[in-house]
Amino acid sequence: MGSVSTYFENVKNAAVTIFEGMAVTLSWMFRRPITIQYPDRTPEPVKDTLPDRFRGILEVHIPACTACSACARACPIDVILVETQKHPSGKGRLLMRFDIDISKCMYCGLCTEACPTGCLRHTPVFEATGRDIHNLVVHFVDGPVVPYKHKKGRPVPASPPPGDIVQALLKPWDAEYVAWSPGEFVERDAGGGDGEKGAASPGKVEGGATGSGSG
Amino acid sequence: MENALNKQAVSDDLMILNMGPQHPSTHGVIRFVITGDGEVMQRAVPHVGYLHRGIEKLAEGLPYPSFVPFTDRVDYLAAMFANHGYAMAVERLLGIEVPRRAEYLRVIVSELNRIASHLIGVGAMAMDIGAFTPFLHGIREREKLNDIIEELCGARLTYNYIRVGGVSFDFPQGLDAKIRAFLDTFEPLMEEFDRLITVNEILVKRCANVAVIDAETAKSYGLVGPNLRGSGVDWDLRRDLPYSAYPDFEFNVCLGRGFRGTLGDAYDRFIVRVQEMQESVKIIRQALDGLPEGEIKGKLPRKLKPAKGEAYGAVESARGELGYHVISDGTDKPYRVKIRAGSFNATSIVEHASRGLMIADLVVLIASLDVIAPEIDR
Amino acid sequence: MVEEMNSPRVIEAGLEGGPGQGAVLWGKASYLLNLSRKHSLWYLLFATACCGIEMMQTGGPRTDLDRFGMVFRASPRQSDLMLVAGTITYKMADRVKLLYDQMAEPKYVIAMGSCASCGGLFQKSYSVLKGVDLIVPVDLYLPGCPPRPEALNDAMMKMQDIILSEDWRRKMTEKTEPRPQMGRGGILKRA
Amino acid sequence: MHFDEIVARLRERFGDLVGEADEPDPARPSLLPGVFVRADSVTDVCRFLHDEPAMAFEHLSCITGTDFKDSIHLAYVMTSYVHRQVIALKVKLDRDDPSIRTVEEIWATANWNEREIYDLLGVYFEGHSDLRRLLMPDDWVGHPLRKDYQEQPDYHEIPTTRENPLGKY
Repeated sequence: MGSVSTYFENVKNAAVTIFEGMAVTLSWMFRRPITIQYPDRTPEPVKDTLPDRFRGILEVHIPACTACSACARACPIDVILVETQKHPSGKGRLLMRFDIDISKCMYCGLCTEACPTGCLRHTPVFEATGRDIHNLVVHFVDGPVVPYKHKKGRPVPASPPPGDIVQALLKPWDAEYVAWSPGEFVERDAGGGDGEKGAASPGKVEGGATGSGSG
Repeated sequence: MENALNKQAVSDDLMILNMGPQHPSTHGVIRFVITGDGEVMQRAVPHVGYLHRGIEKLAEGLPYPSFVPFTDRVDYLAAMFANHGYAMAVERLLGIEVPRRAEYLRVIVSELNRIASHLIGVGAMAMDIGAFTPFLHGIREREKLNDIIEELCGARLTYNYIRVGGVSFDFPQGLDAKIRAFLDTFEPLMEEFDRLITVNEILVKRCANVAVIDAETAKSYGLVGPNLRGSGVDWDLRRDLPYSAYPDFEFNVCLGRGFRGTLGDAYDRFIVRVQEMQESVKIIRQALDGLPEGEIKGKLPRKLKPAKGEAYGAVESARGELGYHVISDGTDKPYRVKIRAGSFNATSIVEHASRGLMIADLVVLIASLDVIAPEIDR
Repeated sequence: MVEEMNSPRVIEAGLEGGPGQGAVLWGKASYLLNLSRKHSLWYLLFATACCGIEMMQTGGPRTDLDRFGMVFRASPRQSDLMLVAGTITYKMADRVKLLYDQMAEPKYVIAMGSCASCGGLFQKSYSVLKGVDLIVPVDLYLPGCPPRPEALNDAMMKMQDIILSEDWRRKMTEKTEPRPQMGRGGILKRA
Repeated sequence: MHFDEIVARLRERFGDLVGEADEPDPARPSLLPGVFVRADSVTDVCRFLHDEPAMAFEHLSCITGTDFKDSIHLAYVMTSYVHRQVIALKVKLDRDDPSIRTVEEIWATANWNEREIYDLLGVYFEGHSDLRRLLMPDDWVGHPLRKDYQEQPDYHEIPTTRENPLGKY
């Protein structure tokens, strides 16, 4: 007797719970889906919807970089290479290379916290797929440049919106790897690297760097 | 061992079946060698180490603060706890106080993370049993949590948020309201989730009385967290060895209680996770209400150089006690970091608990233990 | 679409026995084949670590990969694309190679995340394979630790571009060797 | 029970077998308190700590093996559910031939913990039911957590190094 009633109880339970589950599932048909139609049918590009703190691919605003290597020291896995050299005139230094290996980077944000001028930052750029892993090393300095000298009370050179610099430097995804070599040092006016020059130079540096990116 | 296994197999006509390391229901790269008499298992021997990344050795070459991003990868489903445990251990070594606000923020993000982890835990368990929909519901809710945490710290999985001495960021404008809005929508969704799967007869029948682990065995094998509480042992680090700001909050410690009292079966472990999510919601609400003003980072020297000593920092992670045993030799790098993780013990019990189970129930056992590979292998 | 079909790239792909009517016809057939291959890219559910969670999220409701005809398969026999999502250790390396060998040609590999690309943050570790390209040929490298679901989505679309632009017969006869500049995997040599 | 009392009870029971114990550090009150015991007495002491109702260390959190260049230390970190306390029991082992009795029969979890230490540090556990490598492959050379561990140049002919793309032009 008991077993028979248990049997039918079970059958009833199974039917009821399955019906309830199905009802829940069906009710989702009439709710707003949360699917975003990446890449092109989103109301605005996904890049712009990301929060300010989003840690995407790193970029350096070279005109504001003091070549202090604090970022390279802060990185636990040696993703950043900052190479400096003595200035040919014997006064000051030259920033020879600023390379970031974005294929190895772990996007932890320790380097950006170490940067004294805020020229190194995470960007909302996240699409950097490439066919060749060597292309995922981003060279931010095309040729030797005079690093920025920070003085108290002077504003750091204004930077373009985050993402623009690295987006221009990233190679096309199917590009063949072309070995990178540093450009020649171009002597600028004496006192290069002070505030105004620093602010004026981005066009020049960026232009050169972009050229290497496409080539 | 393996040789003995093989010999036995030949003499008793047992079947040896290999499951993993690439198998969708092993939750990562774990391998089980099943010795079975037809459909009934004699035992399933776990073989681990397929994700052994040597994190403990890497810690020995890194300064104390630089190791925090590596701890993210110890438990990728709930990385906040992994950050928190390490930060706590180093803070104990240094003997420093953490500001109240930072402790509250730690609690909030930890509990958000617990919800995110349990959503995957219960969803994946349902998926392994054969119900795919709850998993998608879990993933959908997790996306919202990821958005919240991303806005707070900039990453979706590997946060690097809880640092030694505090946290890295304060709440951005309006996040408080967003979390509250999420909690308001999450509670009805949990009820819906219960209707969808928790009381579902098929799931109950599939999990009840399967892979029973009694309290003594659970203690002996060092099970922790929801697995231990599923077996009826009333132990929660948040309440019993209080850390961070947990003494300030009211919450229940959920014990497994199926329909017929505590059994320690798969369903008990499932139900503990479902209930813990609701408790987490309670804790987050209290923490948001009582969030004190102030600093988010304690005063730290430029270079962390704790004096000689040993500290053990353990947090109640989504998978139970996640402890860091940090040994300092007085330099700026830890001499040894030992990570004690819940999944390690949970996997070790599989060999014991799988005796006499059906092969199909092994999947339920693994899923109910909610193991993830990097916690086992580190 | 017609314009695209008549593009030199498509026709060139079919130029086997010299220019002529047949080649153009073949070019179009190849294009159609590629088109159908591109829109049913089944990926192997091969999640080892953190990236595996993001892979699941990508397959989940928000960045729904089903929109592109991509569904996950648990068996390597049924999949065209291996997403190496996560750290590969030496203990696992043999299995990865085995899984790759079990997949049917033409097959593709995406190294998702830093660990799969080059070892990432575990490059100094004693037990981690420094890049999955040491054992299997990799078509695309996806940086990120882990990459966002949208980034994976983007990589998948680039994978579709690769499929569309190549001759599937050539892909099948191509030697599946790791990229030469990255050194050779030992397992390949033994096989 | 306070840590000092536990040490006192242990000394009373085991005499010379119990070695030095950590002094409390007033500046750092929450350090892990530890006490050294002689290696050959570890099972007895663990049994005592586990069974004695005043201690009741039912939960073995972990066993930490550390290579201190001249010796290998094992720390048994244990928790008492009843008394809400965490302590460490430490033993010092000879580095060249480290060997100790297993505590598997007291806590079943010791099985895997000891296998891990055998794997990563090369400590031999007498009486262990299944002493194999746990995390590393069976044909791995060396014990990685030893401080003087040297990585092999390749494993199964896979090179263990990778050129750094930042190193060259």
